Amino acid sequence: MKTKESDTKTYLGMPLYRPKVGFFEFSSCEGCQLQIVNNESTLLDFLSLVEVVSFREAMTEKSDDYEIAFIEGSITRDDEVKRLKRIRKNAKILVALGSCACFGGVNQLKNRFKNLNWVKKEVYGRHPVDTEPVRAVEDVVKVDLKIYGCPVKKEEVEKSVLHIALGKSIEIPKYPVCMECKANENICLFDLGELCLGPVTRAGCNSWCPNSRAGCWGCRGPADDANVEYMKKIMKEKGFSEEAILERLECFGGFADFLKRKK
Amino acid sequence: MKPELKFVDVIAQQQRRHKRKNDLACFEHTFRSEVTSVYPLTEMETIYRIQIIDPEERKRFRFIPGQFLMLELPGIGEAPFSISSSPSIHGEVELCIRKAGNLTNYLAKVGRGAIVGIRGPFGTGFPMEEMHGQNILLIAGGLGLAPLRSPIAYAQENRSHFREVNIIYGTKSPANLLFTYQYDMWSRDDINLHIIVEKADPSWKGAVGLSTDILMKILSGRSDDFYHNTYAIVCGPPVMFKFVCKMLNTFHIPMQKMFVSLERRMHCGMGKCCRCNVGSTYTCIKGPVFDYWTVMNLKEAI
Amino acid sequence: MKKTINVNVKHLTRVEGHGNIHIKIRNGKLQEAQWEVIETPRFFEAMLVGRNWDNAPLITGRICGICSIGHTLASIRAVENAFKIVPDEQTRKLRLLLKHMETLQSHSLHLCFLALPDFMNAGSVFPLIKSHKDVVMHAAKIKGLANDVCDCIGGRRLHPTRTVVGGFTKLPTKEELSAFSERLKALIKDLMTVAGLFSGFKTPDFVRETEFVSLKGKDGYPFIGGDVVSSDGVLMKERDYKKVTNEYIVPQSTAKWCRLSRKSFAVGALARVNNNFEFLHPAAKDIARRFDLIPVNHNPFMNNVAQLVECVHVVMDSIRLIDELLDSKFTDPRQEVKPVKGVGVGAVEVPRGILYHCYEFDDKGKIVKSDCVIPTGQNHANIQHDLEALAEEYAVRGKEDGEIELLASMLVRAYDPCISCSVH
Amino acid sequence: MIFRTFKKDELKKLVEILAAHNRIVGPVEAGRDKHGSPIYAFNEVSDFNSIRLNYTTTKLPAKRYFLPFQEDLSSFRTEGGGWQKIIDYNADKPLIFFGLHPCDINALNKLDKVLMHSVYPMPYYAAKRKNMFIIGVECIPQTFCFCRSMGADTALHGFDMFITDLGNKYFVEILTDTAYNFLKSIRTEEPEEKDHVLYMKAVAERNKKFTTRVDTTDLAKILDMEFQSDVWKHWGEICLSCGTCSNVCPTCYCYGVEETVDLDLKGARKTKTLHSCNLIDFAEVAGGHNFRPERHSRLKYRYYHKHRGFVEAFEESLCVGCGRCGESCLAGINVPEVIASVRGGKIKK
Ligand SMILES: Cc1cc2nc3c(=O)[nH]c(=O)nc-3n(C[C@H](O)[C@H](O)[C@H](O)COP(=O)(O)OP(=O)(O)OC[C@H]3O[C@@H](n4cnc5c(N)ncnc54)[C@H](O)[C@@H]3O)c2cc1C
Ligand code: SF4
Ligand code: SF4
Ligand code: SF4
Repeated sequence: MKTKESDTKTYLGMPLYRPKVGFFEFSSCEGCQLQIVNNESTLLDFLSLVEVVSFREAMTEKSDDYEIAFIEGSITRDDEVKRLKRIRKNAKILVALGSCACFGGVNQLKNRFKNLNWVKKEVYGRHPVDTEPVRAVEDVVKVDLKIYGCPVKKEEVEKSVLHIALGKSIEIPKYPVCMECKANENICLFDLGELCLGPVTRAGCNSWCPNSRAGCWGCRGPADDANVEYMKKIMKEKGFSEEAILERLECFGGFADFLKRKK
Repeated sequence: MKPELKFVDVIAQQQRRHKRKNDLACFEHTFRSEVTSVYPLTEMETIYRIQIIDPEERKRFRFIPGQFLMLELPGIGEAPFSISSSPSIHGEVELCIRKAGNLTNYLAKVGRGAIVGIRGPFGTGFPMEEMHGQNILLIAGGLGLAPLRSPIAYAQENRSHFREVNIIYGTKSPANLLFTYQYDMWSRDDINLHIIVEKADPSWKGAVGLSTDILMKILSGRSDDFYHNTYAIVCGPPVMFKFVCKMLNTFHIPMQKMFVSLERRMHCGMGKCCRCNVGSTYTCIKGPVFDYWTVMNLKEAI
Repeated sequence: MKKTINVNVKHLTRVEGHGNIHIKIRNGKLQEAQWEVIETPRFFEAMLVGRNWDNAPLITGRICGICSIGHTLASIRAVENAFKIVPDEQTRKLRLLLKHMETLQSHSLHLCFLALPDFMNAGSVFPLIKSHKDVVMHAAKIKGLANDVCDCIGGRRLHPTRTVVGGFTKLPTKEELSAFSERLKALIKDLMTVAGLFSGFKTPDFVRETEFVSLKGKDGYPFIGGDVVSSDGVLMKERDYKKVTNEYIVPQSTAKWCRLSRKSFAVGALARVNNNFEFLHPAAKDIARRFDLIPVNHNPFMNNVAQLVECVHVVMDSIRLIDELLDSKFTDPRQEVKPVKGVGVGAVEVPRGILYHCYEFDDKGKIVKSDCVIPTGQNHANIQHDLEALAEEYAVRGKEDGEIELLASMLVRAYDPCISCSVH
Repeated sequence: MIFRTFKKDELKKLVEILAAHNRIVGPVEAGRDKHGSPIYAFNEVSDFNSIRLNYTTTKLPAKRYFLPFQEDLSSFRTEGGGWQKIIDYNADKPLIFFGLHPCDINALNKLDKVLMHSVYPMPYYAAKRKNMFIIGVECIPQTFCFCRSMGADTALHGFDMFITDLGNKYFVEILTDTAYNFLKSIRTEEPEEKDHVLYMKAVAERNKKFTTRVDTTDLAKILDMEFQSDVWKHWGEICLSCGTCSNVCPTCYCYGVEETVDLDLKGARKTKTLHSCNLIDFAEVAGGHNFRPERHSRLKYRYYHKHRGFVEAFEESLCVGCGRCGESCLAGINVPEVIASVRGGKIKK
């Protein structure tokens, strides 16, 4: 959609940059894109900041003329690698949108099995299917910005886009979810006898899960300087099984480096 | 009587007070100001002249060299900057700003005529009057010349109050030199200006080395009278002022006569947010200008 | 008669996931009509193997962003059935309410943002924001309210956080619920406006007789659990779902296909309305009649209308559910879970049709085997056969490439396919 | 100070009368933990029966009412190149705090010193603080509190009235005329000599229950000497840098400021969010330099600020010994153990 009038938008007298954006999905549930369509109350303001030129889930027109490419999903097949590389060439800014794009998301759980053939057989029997170990977007091309979460928080996406339009830097919290959880005055999940990765997971979701009295599963990956090793020890001391702790840490792929380091 | 609490309006209450630092309303008081000129110094640094719009406020605005301001662009951010101009000009300041992050990069795009907000002045300054009748050493490294430019202006305007005045300015390379257009003017007022770069380029004809090299030359072989009656102001990166101050100390210049300006993260400028604390001293209130003795006693200062 | 027609749609837009349409007509004869699903498989069934039961709802919810609530509920039901947990009435009502709001959210997204542009000669909803602002605003309001209720009951609109095996981690407050009840009552007007708009559109006339499969209504319009019924007279237990779906693999698709009594069958809103018309809320029945949707209707394009009918039904039924919840005393939202060795199946009517989850557990509650059959997967074969028939019929009528391409795309879209979900 | 006593059932009457005309915040049960023990919190209450006067300690202090986790310092209307700044101190109604313990009252007194009685008083805090009417109650010492060591076990000022349970009646200390006038709406009596005896006994009973002690002698000096001590490394290794200790602390007030532009570009806001000195970016400056990159240096700083810096500035420490930080810390880092270790004590592994 092209509109001329908003090309003259300004902030504090400074002309605003109205980027052309494209949304592209790879192996994923498409939920992160949906989060953007799901922001009924702010959708119009959001759309006036950018020019959406490609968004297959919502529109028929498409174009290769975009400056920001939002990549949703992880990379699991060769044709995806090719498509992703082409998008990287066209885009000035490539954004990894959501946990799948940032770390492989739940999809990378299949990487647990050393034998990909077993995985294929479990689902498709003897029928041949094409698949590779799941990779995060940055394992294939350079990523300029990561927006974490499964799903992403629409406020974070909006803020990032606004900041690009304004020319303001984008800051994501470096501290863990606990900080937000306490600010929301939740009862700590550990007091309720439940597991929670809030102490090591990057904040920014406004402690979405603990607000619902559900422990954090670490979908946003580790906070800067996350003390994962000691947290594991704490969880074990609180009576949680090694397995349950591992299942959590490996669920969204964000803590893969910490799990590898241990082996 | 109904047992009902009455709302206490603190704004109405504080009207009675007049001392600015105790005035509740001063906390978020912003002087709406206009950027009246923008002059790029190097690729990274630009000098902005900023004038308070309201004439009354302009008249009342005073500061001492070494103090800083909080500069705000609504919605973009706010950050502390040393005032880099003469204290005798009221209601108009010059800030020398390096592109370093969010606000400063945005500022680089702002042109003449932009409306910005300033709060302050905050913090301690260099005790210029105390230095009257003494020798002064003004030593800057890199961007440290920005805060030093205000005491230099003071020394220039009050030249007769001081004995020997030496400016030592060192940078990485000639391309980093700030305020090159002012060097002649500074020298003219019987101020010894020494410039030194760490790495010369083919066009460079001046000295090459560290500012301590020059300092050594100036200090060696002087009389005790010189050492005892000398003040030093040192601005620059921590490593630099550490070495300079150590050297000054070996010549027995009293630590309480050496002044440095510290930089920390700041979100309020008024001793509330704690982000600037060194050990547990507020840089924004007890500093940014500290004498070297105090700095030595601060945990984690250097 | 047009002799040669080529339609090649790569990555059909305004649907969830990746699919292609190829139609080739030579000398007026259909040579090829193909519905191709090229989505990358993610292997959810393998991912779950070896993991603890509590992982299942959380992970399988990520099969699909649009119907993550449905997946979570089906998964929970499968686990609960395996562990012989019977949810109490409060939990059942809250789950149904949550389910309703997902249906409303998904149907309104499909109708007003994905399907609508086809009828208004637009490539997407974006230009309509300018030209038909009022319609878009009504639609956004419907979808927004549905999402707000999902936030409140499920914790968030997508990948819910409060729904767990055994119940809920946290309950909404009664104040929140009663506020939603008021907003839902006011929403009927918006729904009627949208209905009014759709009544002005011409539904392509195309009929191909098919078998419709859905859950069977007992004391109400069916959404969660129960028997499976088909318009061809098949009746099965939930746990025997494999006898209904009969999955098989075809070369052109990474999603598996299904069949029952004929070469293909259909699930979804139209199947539900066809099979359970009597259980619809009177207001929903009225809308159905206004659009001549009388069971059994065999025009796949009528799925759009069926969705509209269901929107009215779920809004009316949600108002009832909230009233009942408000009258009850809230009890502990969560039952204790004790893993039992065994197999459990959960069938849930999600927006696009019946969704089955099935898990086998060992005595510690670890998943030994898992299986998910997705509604769009059940529809793929039907889409393929519809496409063939449509292409043939319209080629005979002498339509142009462009028209056939649009009709074919609209046909696939009418199924509201969730392609990545069907591959998972 | 003026003293009174009143019968137990008068209390309900007092609360009900006050509730009819004012907003009341009090301790309530927010939930139960895995052992079935109640978890308390300060919340707005309208019904006397939901107040738990014999509560132990709330997990979080009543901080959100006087130092909200997040508040806008100002907002802007932006038009063209210009802008207007709008300042709101975010206080519009007085609040009655019913049931604060001495430690929480003392915490307010400490905050007053830095936020109201130092240079540049903070209007956002002052506006709320000046609109608090506080009814203190005596506490039941817990195993984790050490307020006695911090000199915060009794509140001498900073409240309007303070009640102590004497068995069949309440003993009330009245500090303000507002409180005096409020008490006119119930039946009170002049305390008799035997009430004084009972009061003294109740206080002595309570004092016997303090079990945890922290040796604060010369603490400021010892902290200075042990600045390089290895014990900090130990605590740094187990600290999660999650900020929980600051968030639950009634005296932590550090914050960060962020400016945001509204999505419609018509306005902007400057928002203050409480921060914690244990968070990684607390002392990070432009260009990425961090003055306290290691966990232990940040944790150490928290203790320095509280037990040394504040002492230097205000002659008392910035800790009331409520023990909340230690109770909430998943790594089990608590003030008594940390200070003991700095003083040369053994660290429990
Ligand atoms: C007393 C004092 C005087 C200063 N004088 C000058 C000067 O004359 N010229 C100049 O170019 N720079 C000066 N600085 C440094 C300047 O404040 C930072 O470069 C500036 O904050 C960077 O802001 P930003 O938004 O561009 O960067 P970002 O890194 O995006 O900063 C984000 C926030 O972090 C904080 N912050 C980051 N770095 C610093 C820092 N070094 N000091 C304080 N806060 C920081 C600020 O609050 C800022 O809002 C001074 C700093 C202090 C403390
Ligand atoms: S519930 Fe989780 S995020 Fe919240 S405080 Fe506890 S550990 Fe931290
Ligand atoms: S609480 Fe944890 S799992 Fe939940 S959204 Fe936040 S980061 Fe993700
Ligand atoms: S530091 Fe800990 S013990 Fe001291 S006041 Fe804060 S929370 Fe309470």
